[in-house]
Amino acid sequence: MPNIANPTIFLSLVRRVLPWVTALTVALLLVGVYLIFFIAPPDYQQGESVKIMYLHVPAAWLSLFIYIVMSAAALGTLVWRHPLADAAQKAAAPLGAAFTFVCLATGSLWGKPMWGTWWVWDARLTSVLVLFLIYLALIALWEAIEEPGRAARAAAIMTLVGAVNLPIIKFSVDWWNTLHQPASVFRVGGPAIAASMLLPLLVMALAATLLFLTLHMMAIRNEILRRRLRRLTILAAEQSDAPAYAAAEPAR
Amino acid sequence: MGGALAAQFRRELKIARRSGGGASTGAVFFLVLAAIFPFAVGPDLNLLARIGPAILWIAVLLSTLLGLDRLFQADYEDGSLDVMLTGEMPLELIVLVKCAAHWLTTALPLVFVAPLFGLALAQDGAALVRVTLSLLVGTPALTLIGAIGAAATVSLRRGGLLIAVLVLPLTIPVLIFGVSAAGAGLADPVRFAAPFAILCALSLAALAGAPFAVAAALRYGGE
Amino acid sequence: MGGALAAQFRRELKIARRSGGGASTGAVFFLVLAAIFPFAVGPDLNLLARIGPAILWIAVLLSTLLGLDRLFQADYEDGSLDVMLTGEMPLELIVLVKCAAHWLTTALPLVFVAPLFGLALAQDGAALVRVTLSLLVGTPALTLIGAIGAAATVSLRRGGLLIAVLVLPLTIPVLIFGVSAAGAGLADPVRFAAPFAILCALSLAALAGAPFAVAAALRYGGE
Amino acid sequence: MRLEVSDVRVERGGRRVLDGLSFVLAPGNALIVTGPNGAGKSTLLRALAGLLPLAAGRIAIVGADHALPCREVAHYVGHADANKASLTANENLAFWAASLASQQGGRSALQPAEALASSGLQRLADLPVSVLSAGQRRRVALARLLVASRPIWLLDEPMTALDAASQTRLGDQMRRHLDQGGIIVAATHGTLDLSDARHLELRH
Amino acid sequence: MRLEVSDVRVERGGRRVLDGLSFVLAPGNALIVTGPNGAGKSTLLRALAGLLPLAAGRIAIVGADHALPCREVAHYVGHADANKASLTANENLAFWAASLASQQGGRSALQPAEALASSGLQRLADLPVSVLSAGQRRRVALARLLVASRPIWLLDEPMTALDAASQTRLGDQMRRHLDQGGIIVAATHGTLDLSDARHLELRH
Ligand code: HEM
Ligand SMILES: Nc1ncnc2c1ncn2[C@@H]1O[C@H](COP(=O)(O)OP(=O)(O)OP(=O)(O)O)[C@@H](O)[C@H]1O
Ligand SMILES: Nc1ncnc2c1ncn2[C@@H]1O[C@H](COP(=O)(O)OP(=O)(O)OP(=O)(O)O)[C@@H](O)[C@H]1O
Ligand SMILES: [Mg+2]
Ligand SMILES: [Mg+2]
Repeated sequence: MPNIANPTIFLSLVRRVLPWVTALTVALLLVGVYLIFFIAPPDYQQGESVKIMYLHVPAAWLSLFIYIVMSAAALGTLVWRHPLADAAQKAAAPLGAAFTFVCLATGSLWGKPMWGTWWVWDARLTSVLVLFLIYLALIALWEAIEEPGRAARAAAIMTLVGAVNLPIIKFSVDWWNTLHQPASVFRVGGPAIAASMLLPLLVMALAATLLFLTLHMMAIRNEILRRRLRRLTILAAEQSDAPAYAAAEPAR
Repeated sequence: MGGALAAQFRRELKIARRSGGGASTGAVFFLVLAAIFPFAVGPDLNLLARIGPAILWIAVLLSTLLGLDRLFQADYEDGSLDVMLTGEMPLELIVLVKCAAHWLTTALPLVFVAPLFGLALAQDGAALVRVTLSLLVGTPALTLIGAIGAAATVSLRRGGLLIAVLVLPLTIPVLIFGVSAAGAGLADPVRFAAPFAILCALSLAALAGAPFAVAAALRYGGE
Repeated sequence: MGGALAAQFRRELKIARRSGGGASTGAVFFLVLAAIFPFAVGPDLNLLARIGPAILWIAVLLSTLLGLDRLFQADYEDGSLDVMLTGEMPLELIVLVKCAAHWLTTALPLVFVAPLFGLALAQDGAALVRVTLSLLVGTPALTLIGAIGAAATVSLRRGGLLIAVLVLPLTIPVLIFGVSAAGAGLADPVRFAAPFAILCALSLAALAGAPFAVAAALRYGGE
Repeated sequence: MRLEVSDVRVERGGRRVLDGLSFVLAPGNALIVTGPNGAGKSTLLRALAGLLPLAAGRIAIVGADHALPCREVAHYVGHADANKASLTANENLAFWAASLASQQGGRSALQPAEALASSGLQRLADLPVSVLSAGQRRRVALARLLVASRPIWLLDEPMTALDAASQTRLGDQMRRHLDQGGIIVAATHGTLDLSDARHLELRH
Repeated sequence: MRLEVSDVRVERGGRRVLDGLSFVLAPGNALIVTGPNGAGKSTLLRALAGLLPLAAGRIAIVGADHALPCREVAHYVGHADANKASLTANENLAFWAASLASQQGGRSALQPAEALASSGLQRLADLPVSVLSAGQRRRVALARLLVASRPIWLLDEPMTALDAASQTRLGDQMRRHLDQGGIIVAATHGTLDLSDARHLELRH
């Protein structure tokens, strides 16, 4: 099989695959929206606001999934030094932050009617918030270190350390939340989900995953091209710098 | 003259925007810091609602001051400061421009992020508006006073913490009036007007005085 | 081997003690920080008593993390790191020694200053003991986890803030268990034992894991 | 317009590094400062640039229509490059051109692009300085001399890290500056082949 | 014991800076690396010191009783001085002596005080490095070569900022090192008068 890790091969692969994936994503999204608004029943106690769930839950799932993808890429950077892994890492961070933010935003939009407040420091909500902050920190690291290779290695280590830490954080946040008297009578995860809700939910989850894959591929491609451009300019500059030297060089 | 100042201003913004500028770090630090507090004080919404303005203001205070360490140090280390001193532009003006650019790139974003996070701290609409306004007029004082500390420690390679130590005590007035202007609970606008006015006064005073202190500190530091 | 490590340890202590080492800065920062909270939240003693441990722990957390920026950066910039890498001593050990020295000179003082300040925050005797103990076993974890951030940002001049941003989320467990171990109010010792034990476990885990992450980050950063 | 230095004393860390130092430089004159490490070469240049206070004596520009501080008519190129790593060579020079541009006209200066070209850096102009090698950075710093025209050049070990080609290029630029009535004070450990340059040997 | 470099490739920022570079140095050999700015001199030295990973090829010490990584038998003196400004010259050297001291004995090294003396710094031994001048600092850095005896010296522009006396002194030290069967790889823009040294000219 072709070595997909080779950026050039990857680029050609993307060129061929991307249109199909994009089309599939759009299709699934349309189906999902149709199911949500015409098939799925309104919840008897939550009313129409339950429809937020179809955006909220997939976002929540993806926020974790993307971190896993990013950690895998981080391993690629450190162990195999693949430039492709670098790009995959860098491209994943903002996407992860975006999906996590959607989860937070929809969640609190949902929380307003449900709890009468935008936010409660519920265990699960809070750990999602921490995940969001970790994404932001990694983005800050990426843009703080100028030289791409070095940034990739630093980010990779912080990503993996974060991966090790996330379970500990989840555990301690739960502990913290149960320690104090429950913040609110409502808990996240409302009524048991009916089958008629489950189908659109799963469709939306799949659509969201594909959406991520599409955006990720695009971002990786752009990152690879950006790096190539940088490298080529520097290279060209030096080739042009050399003759100027050779001309004036004293004969040895 | 004007051209030189404009060039200086553009340069600062460019440096902040470029990869390596890390202008956003301050905003993220603010978010992380504000998010840390509930883990310490517990998830009690009433309590959080009560100390919310304090949390927001302290978070802004720290992320503003701690972000100042490179304000002059970078120019000092790479020799830019020496060359600027050989220019005809009065150092005071250069300082003013640098502070303005720094406020624009680091402090102003906080003013917009703070209310968002205020929601998580159970602040109601009125309180959010107050926090935002108080931060808007208060942060310039923080940046300018902080700049004095940054200039005094310009030749030391261990900036951030030391600047905060020097400057935090001086910023206590800003903090007090800022929090009491932002302080939710006091419904009537009068209680807001007074501290708010004082806050503006503090910022204007800093604007008038700080540049000279900064310039003096930089000149001595350069020797 | 042992000799080299000992020399390294002595060197770190010397640098910290010398003028410009600024080992005391962290402690002062802690004091200033803990002192401005009352100004922000207001002089309500009950409130202060309630959030006292939280304030102390947050102040310690910040002064520990923000003091880490020069831990490896100084050696990186003046080339010492390069030369150390050419030595026979495994970098992991050097890292461990440096962290130990740093903890000794910056974190340990806080452990002793904190209870003093606890008095000002209306903490009773039992609470003070708990705060001190929790800080004593918790701070090593902070230093070690923070060191990872310091190593990852070693090539950056503008370290401090970014380190805090990277590391603060990771230190949330330490903060949670630290505060609840220190947490005044819960009288019975059982409520203390559990978080305290977990705190020790966290520090040990950091001790076992962090040096490798740090060494890796430094090696990659040096390229 | 002459640069007059009359028995200047400079102290650093409480020690007299320079004492009773005097000289006069007329347009077209170059002064090459040599001496062992720690003799005070850099100190002298920083004092001329107005970056160090004088413990005694005076440094004056004589013959300018209105008395000027030396620092405002002098270029100072020290050990540090005074360029931002994240900005391109062009951006750095453009900034210095704008901020060092002098009111009282003087000879017309080069555009940043021209200055870089005449330092053999034309193709490097749009790269961030951070990816340049030691000598390339040094050349960007020296190009500053050309983008704002100032009569006095204060150069601290200008040849450091320059390759052969760049060294000859800098030599030519210095000679041209002198021919146009400029003044140069340069500290060096090597040799600067400036015809009829005066030499000042500092000792401890 | 020989230093064998067989077609080494080093990439920086994703670009090949060195490619297909090979040479062998036997005891007593010196290699002088020259080339324009940005040719890769510093890169080569850092790679030899094990501070940069090789994209291809290998660097090996052949003939040592048990195979050693080059970095453990080499002194690396780069652009940076690797000395703490707040410590005295003596303290800095003492630290390096302790931390670079090698297990497998080798020739006996000098004491820090002796090393400073033989670099003409005895009077400055107890001053904090921060008050030393550029060249004085450089000399403290170079004194590190003498306090721990290692067969291979990797020197990046060693003569920078040194005054005439110090340059000759360093020259003598390098020759002595070669006579004792040492190996030297030095990058320079100037000339190092090492008899029968080999030259490597790097191009872009
Ligand atoms: C900002 C606030 C919120 C955040 C960060 C949040 C976070 C999450 C996360 C991470 C999940 C996935 C958990 C899993 O699949 O195991 C989830 C699922 C879910 N959330 Fe939320 N949530 C928030 C607000 C809400 C609100 C207000 C409601 C409505 C009462 C809600 C209802 C649900 C439901 C029904 C599910 C799917 C069922 C389940 O997985 O338990 N969430 N939320
Ligand atoms: N920042 C400083 N504080 C105190 N003393 C200093 C400082 N910098 C230099 N000195 C002292 O001033 C003297 C002159 O230093 P200077 O840098 O001018 O020497 P130099 O001639 O430039 O030497 P070099 O050839 O090494 O550059 C030295 O003895 C040095 O110890
Ligand atoms: N940290 C880095 N990241 C990416 N590229 C770099 C880095 N440092 C140097 N380079 C590039 O590697 C090439 C070689 O640099 P190097 O410093 O080895 O040159 P050099 O021969 O030492 O030049 P000089 O004589 O100026 O010291 C240069 O083109 C430079 O642009
Ligand atoms: Mg000098
Ligand atoms: Mg070099």
